[in-house]
Amino acid sequence: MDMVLVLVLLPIIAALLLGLFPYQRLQYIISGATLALLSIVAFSLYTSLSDFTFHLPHNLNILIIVADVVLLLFFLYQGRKFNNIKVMVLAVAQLLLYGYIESIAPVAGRAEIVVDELSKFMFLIINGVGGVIVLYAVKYMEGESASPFKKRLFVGALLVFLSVMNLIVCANSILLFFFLFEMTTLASYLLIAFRGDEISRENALKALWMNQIGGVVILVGALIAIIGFDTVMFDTLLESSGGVLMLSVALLSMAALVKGASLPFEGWLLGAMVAPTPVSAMLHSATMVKIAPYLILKLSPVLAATMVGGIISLIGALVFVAASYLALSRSVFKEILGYSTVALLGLMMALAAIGTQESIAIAMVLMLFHALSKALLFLSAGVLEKQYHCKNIEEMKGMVNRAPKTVGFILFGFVSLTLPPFGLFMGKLFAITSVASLLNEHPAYLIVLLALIIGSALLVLLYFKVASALLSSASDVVQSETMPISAGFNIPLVVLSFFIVAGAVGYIMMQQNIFVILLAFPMLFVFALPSIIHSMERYDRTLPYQCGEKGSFDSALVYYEPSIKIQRAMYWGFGILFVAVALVGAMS
Amino acid sequence: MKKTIQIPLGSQHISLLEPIRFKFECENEKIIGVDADVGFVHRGVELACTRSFEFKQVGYVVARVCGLCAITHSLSYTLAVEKLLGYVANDRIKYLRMLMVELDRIHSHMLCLAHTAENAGFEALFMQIMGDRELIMDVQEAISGNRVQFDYISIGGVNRDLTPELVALTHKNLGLLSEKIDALIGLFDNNWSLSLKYKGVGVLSLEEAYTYNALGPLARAAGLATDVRAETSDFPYEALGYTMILESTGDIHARNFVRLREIVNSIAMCRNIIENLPIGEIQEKAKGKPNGEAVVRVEAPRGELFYLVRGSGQNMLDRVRIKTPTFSAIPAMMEVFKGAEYADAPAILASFDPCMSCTAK
Amino acid sequence: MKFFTPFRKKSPWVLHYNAGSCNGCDIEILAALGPKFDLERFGVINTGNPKQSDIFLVTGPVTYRSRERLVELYSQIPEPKVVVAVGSCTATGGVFRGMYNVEDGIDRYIPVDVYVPGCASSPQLIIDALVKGLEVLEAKSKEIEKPYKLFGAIETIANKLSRLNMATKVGQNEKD
Amino acid sequence: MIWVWIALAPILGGLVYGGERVLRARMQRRQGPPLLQPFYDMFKLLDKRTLIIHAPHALLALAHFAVLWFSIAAIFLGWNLLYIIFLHLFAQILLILAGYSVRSPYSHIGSNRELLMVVAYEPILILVAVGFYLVSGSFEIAEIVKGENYLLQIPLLFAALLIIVPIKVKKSPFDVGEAHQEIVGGIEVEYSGVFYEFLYMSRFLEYIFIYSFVYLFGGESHWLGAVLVFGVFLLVNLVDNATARVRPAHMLKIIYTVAVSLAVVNLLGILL
Amino acid sequence: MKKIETTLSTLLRDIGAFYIPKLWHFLSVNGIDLGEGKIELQWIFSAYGVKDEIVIYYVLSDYNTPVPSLVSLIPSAIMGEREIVDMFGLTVDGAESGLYLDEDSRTHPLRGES
Amino acid sequence: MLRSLLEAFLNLFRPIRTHRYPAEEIVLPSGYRGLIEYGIDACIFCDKCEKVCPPGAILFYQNEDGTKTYRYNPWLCIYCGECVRACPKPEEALWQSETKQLSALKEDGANEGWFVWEAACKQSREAYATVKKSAKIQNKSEE
Ligand code: SF4
Ligand code: SF4
Ligand code: SF4
Ligand code: SF4
Ligand code: SF4
Ligand code: SF4
Ligand code: SF4
Ligand code: SF4
Repeated sequence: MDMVLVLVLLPIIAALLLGLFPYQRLQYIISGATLALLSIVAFSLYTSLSDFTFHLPHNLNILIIVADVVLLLFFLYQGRKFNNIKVMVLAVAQLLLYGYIESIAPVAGRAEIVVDELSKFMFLIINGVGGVIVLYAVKYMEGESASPFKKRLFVGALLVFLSVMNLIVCANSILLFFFLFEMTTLASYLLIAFRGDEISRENALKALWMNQIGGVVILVGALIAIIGFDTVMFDTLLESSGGVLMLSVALLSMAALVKGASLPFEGWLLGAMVAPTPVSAMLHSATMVKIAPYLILKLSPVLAATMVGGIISLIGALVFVAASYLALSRSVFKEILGYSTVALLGLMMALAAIGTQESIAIAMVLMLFHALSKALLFLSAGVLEKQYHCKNIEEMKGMVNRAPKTVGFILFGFVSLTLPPFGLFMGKLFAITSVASLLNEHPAYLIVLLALIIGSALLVLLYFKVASALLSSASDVVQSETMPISAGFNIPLVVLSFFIVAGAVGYIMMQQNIFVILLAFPMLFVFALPSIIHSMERYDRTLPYQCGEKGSFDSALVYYEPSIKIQRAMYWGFGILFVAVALVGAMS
Repeated sequence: MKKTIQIPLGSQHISLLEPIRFKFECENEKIIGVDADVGFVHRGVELACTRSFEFKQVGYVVARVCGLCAITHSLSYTLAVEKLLGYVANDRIKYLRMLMVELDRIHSHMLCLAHTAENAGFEALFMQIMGDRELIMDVQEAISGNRVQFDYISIGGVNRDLTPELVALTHKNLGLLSEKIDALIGLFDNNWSLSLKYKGVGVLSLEEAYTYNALGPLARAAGLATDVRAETSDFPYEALGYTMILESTGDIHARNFVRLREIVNSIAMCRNIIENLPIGEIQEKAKGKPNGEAVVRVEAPRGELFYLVRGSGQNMLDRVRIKTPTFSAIPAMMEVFKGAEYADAPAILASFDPCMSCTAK
Repeated sequence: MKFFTPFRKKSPWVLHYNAGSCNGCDIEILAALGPKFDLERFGVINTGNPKQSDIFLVTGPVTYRSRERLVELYSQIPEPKVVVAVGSCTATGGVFRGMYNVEDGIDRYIPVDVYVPGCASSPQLIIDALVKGLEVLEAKSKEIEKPYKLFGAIETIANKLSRLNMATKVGQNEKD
Repeated sequence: MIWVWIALAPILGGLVYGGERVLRARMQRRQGPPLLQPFYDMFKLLDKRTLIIHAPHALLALAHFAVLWFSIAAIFLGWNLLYIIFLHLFAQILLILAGYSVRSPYSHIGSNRELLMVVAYEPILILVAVGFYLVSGSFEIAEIVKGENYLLQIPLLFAALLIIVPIKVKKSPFDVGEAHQEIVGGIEVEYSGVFYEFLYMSRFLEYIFIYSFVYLFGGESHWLGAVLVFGVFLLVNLVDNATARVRPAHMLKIIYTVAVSLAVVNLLGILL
Repeated sequence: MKKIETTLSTLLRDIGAFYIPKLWHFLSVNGIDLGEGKIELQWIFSAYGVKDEIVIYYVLSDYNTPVPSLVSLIPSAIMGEREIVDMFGLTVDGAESGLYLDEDSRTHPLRGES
Repeated sequence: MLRSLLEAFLNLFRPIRTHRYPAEEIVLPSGYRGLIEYGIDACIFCDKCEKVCPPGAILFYQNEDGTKTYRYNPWLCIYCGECVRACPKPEEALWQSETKQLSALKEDGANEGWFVWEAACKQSREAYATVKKSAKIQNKSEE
């Protein structure tokens, strides 16, 4: 329990320290130390065996209620200020619902905080990855055009956010969960709007109203739970059965779909890409959006083998394909990453909702490695953006000559997302195996299986399309200048890569499967390549074949744009499916 | 952000026999813009015909403007000079000249069909047509003494006569060939992959054919009824069973079909020619020096070939103007590429049967 | 290595380039690839790609505009290589000899190993020439062969042999 | 013994390729090259001076070949089918990266098309694997070859596999990735000498790879497997000689409609 | 064959009045060097479906006067115009040089030595 | 497509069309336009063939004693046969055979050597012309 307190409070303390001492060096030290401490704590927590629970002090509960109301009023104010009806309506709806629920909420019977296996696992992700991102953010913000205070505020906010995340993954009370959920919404709202220009503002508002839908459905879910089972605790809810249970759970999972930016809500996540890169990394791929699969995982004991669970895995699987496909039409690097995040979150939710032991384990593995790889990719994207001022993949052609290290990291990120022996690959591989084994139970899993297969293929297409842009370089003998990239950028990347490799190794060890180990063998070629390159001096260098002509060749990548009609059909379809979750929940 | 790929095709490319350079501006693989450079083969034949060669030699030189329809070049030139000399060839000469031109048309059309098939990735069909084409090459070799450059026509007549053995050989090979062509027609019509590749691809509409002055099989595939054989009276084509072949869709398939059916028509004409060959001299003296200006149009395999010859009573001519079919077809060609897939570009290109060597002279 | 040299003869891959011919010889090359003469029985593949070719089949007398392309393609063919000039006009300029835009035979620019006569040359002659060319090919070394004209030096850049500038125009190198 | 086979895989593939070239020539009524032609080509390529664009490009071909061979080894050793498919995917990706890593138009388009091809055939291969799994209860090849009657139980999957065989062996109508007349060989366009050699030999390995899948349908009966392989080999070559190359988009469409639905129908049939 | 004389200034008008795309096939632009810096330019048409019907509009001009472009009327005239630009060194607006000749090759081969 | 499939299959059992050329001679049709051959005994040195040849594949070297030496370049010749038609004594002095010229190697100087010859022939004529002229002048002055 002390350790959990550390996880929650340390980031806040660190944030305060940062606010107090405006020294660059100190910022590094603080964030570095925080990272180290948090990771160690999270890891030791993870290895500790027992679950434990505790109550929040009563005063704190009151404080939370007050804070919640203030928060919602703030949303209302923002909606008023920027004249956004949707935000206002949703904020008012939440206020009313929240007020009503608090008035009828049963006195907590069980502990508000429950730290179980899942929470510990989430601590690992949040603190490991989040810490690195904070470290990176310090360097990143140096180049930002904002007042020094605002910069510190930014880093501080990221730290505070870490503690929010740490708390949310062990919240047992739905109301507490709701509060923290709204806090994360707030965080994305503020951080997306950080740059303060028109687009940021617009996208922030979009994120706000979409996420508030999540808030509303959570509240409705809680209301139903109170009415049906007289509880606001997850664990009690999950233990009960019959009645309106499925509806309540369905509503809660809908919140997950929103947070996970499943179609048709992917808009807010993509809009979020205007935020500074650490924000994208932290909120929109590595940690915050992981709430979505986390929530489904939490609910999975109930969801497993039900219609609701089925429909959620269907949505997840289809999102996996659709988002991968949509990503193919994009050319902004961060947007591509965003879409692929949406896709993979869909996959994770699908697997979590299937709810067999195996698929849950796979979903968790996917979560961990996705967080690591995506953070790596986002941070590298940030480097390219900061140092080379290119956001669009068309501008990144031949980047390998100009920024070999960063491109190396990006490629490594892609490799870790797609190829053996890395976690994501393994995850997908096992996912196919496990879904295939489920086929005998219900043929409908065939859809999930198909989506899985096709989606993976599309993602491969996507990543290597981008990789291609980075790699396309002219002949060896044509020199191009590189730019030194400061250690502040590189160290976080190295740390992440280390985590990925270590994770892969650890995972392989865990599997204790000889084949898996052998699978790692081909990777040797890739790592051996650079060393051989130096011995290639005796071969003649020549120019590419251009039909006998001279002159440089310029090409864009390939874009697969679905027609407007298909897109619209897609959105409608997903919208209907989204509503169907609630309907199915109500019916069963 | 620019999202186009520039794909070069040529000047050296496996799908091209000749140097022509295209630069396709593509979105994904869809062509949105074309840039062509057609002048690689420019040798300066027009000037040489008036500076370095005497008018009697020029016939052999202009044959080397293009190896595919060398015979039409020498024919047009010879006709033009004969007009200036006031000489009219006798019927036997006319018939023999027509025979060679039609044989040449058959082999050229078959080559085009083969090349289009090859560029569509249908190697077996390429081999089949090339194999069948050898029948006609044998006939040509036997009649003229060479497979490609016939050097058969000279001012005042033709260089060789058609012996009875040759008549027999021609008859036999034409008979074999016409069976093969029937089989080919069935194949082109029914093969599923060919219809994916050919039908509705590379469409030149009738409107475009008029605007861009399309000619030859290109125009006839679009439904534009133009054929120099029907628009001149130098040769008695109608008497020998000439019919104009028209299609309407203007795609690769239609062009292939125009060619196939023209081959059938040409075979029939060749048979008529050798069956009704008039008796007469094959070489008569055409006296004098060319003086004045004459224009001649001849239907080459790819469309109308135009010669304008001006002389002033000397051994050297004043001007030999050669306007070749492909030269005129290029604007239409560029139009057709737009909107097509790059994957179809080589096949479309081959279906135009372009001839850069005559375009650039 | 000595062991491998005999195999050069068995797998001649050709690159065809038309440097301004009248097509007559080109269609004969095409006919030679066709079923009647079937060059593939000698192992010939028409690669269309200089980098994988051994035999450079050139037709045409080299027009002014194609000469750089000719040299560029030639320099992209890895040694050992053989150049076959197909047709009278390729060998000597033929009927185009002396025309203003013509360079009188490709051996003004690149070393020709086999000269094939004929206008148009015929598949038989092409096969003969190929057989002859293969003998030449077998005897060749792997040393770099330079084109005659339009020749930028073979440089080493950063210790690597570079052929990037082999086909630039005479004098152009100094300019840029 | 098995290691000998693994070592001989390229040679075996080379023979298949050589046989195919002869067969193709005969189908076109030509004489065609000698049976050992691929090996002559190989030795010839070793004897050429090598030109490269840049070192990573050249080396990726080598890596591609090695990983591909590794995946063949995995097949012979009877590993998990899914691993093998992904290993193969990995090999393919190395190749695609190689194609992209040079600024050459044809290489780029070739890579694009190669990617599309991967997207097209990968799902089918996995579905076939799933089919084997459903029938035999395992993804391990060692287990799968102990089963029988695959042809009766998953005939449509076999048909689906048949449709993608031309993609892998680069035959009409699906030889879009190589497409000599369009993109001069695609990815391989910038290779020469020894490095081209690796690509040339990896084609041999591709033959082994895809025909092993066909062979698996024979189950425990080696004879049936061999007959199937031979039949498919003949059929693929016949089709190659009877079709033109379709566009990449058409290829995707055909695979995703015809082949995928065949596979799905078959799987559903087993399950219901 | 009918030859109609016109002038460069009236060319566009004349041909505009004469040319009907569905009746006339535009053959070519042609130049004939007459020596002493004079050139005869010809625009040649033939009729669709009529025997031996050729109409030639011609202009006697010199090398310095710019030639009007017919591209607005007849898109395919661009080829012929580019050709006379290269071969005779005339100026035709909208027609670039470089169809046949490189910058550094001999200029205007068909132009008579004067 | 089924037709094509069937055809391809049947082709396996049909005889191949390939002519095994170098191993088996190809019979050229009679009248094949092959090499130009020359019979020095019948030639009257009228130079008609040289004048009429389009590419200039026939050259006569003017010997100092007034006779001429015939030069013919088969790699320049386009085999049009015009020289034979121009020759006043075809079949004896100049005729077209039915054989093909074989390809030349570098050593044969197919192109390089001919440049030398062209120059030499031109020079020989000029030299001969000047000799003649001076001889004439001499003759005149002697008169
Ligand atoms: S056969 Fe091959 S080499 Fe010959 S022209 Fe055609 S593509 Fe070029
Ligand atoms: S004209 Fe065209 S189709 Fe015919 S041989 Fe030449 S390039 Fe090929
Ligand atoms: S287009 Fe011209 S050069 Fe080509 S075949 Fe026809 S007439 Fe001859
Ligand atoms: S015949 Fe074969 S080698 Fe020749 S171009 Fe066609 S595919 Fe290539
Ligand atoms: S040698 Fe004769 S036929 Fe061959 S390309 Fe030259 S001119 Fe044409
Ligand atoms: S196109 Fe491909 S399959 Fe055909 S011959 Fe060339 S390399 Fe072989
Ligand atoms: S055949 Fe023709 S080219 Fe040859 S020497 Fe006689 S005239 Fe000259
Ligand atoms: S034309 Fe005949 S006779 Fe006169 S020089 Fe020539 S070969 Fe001798």
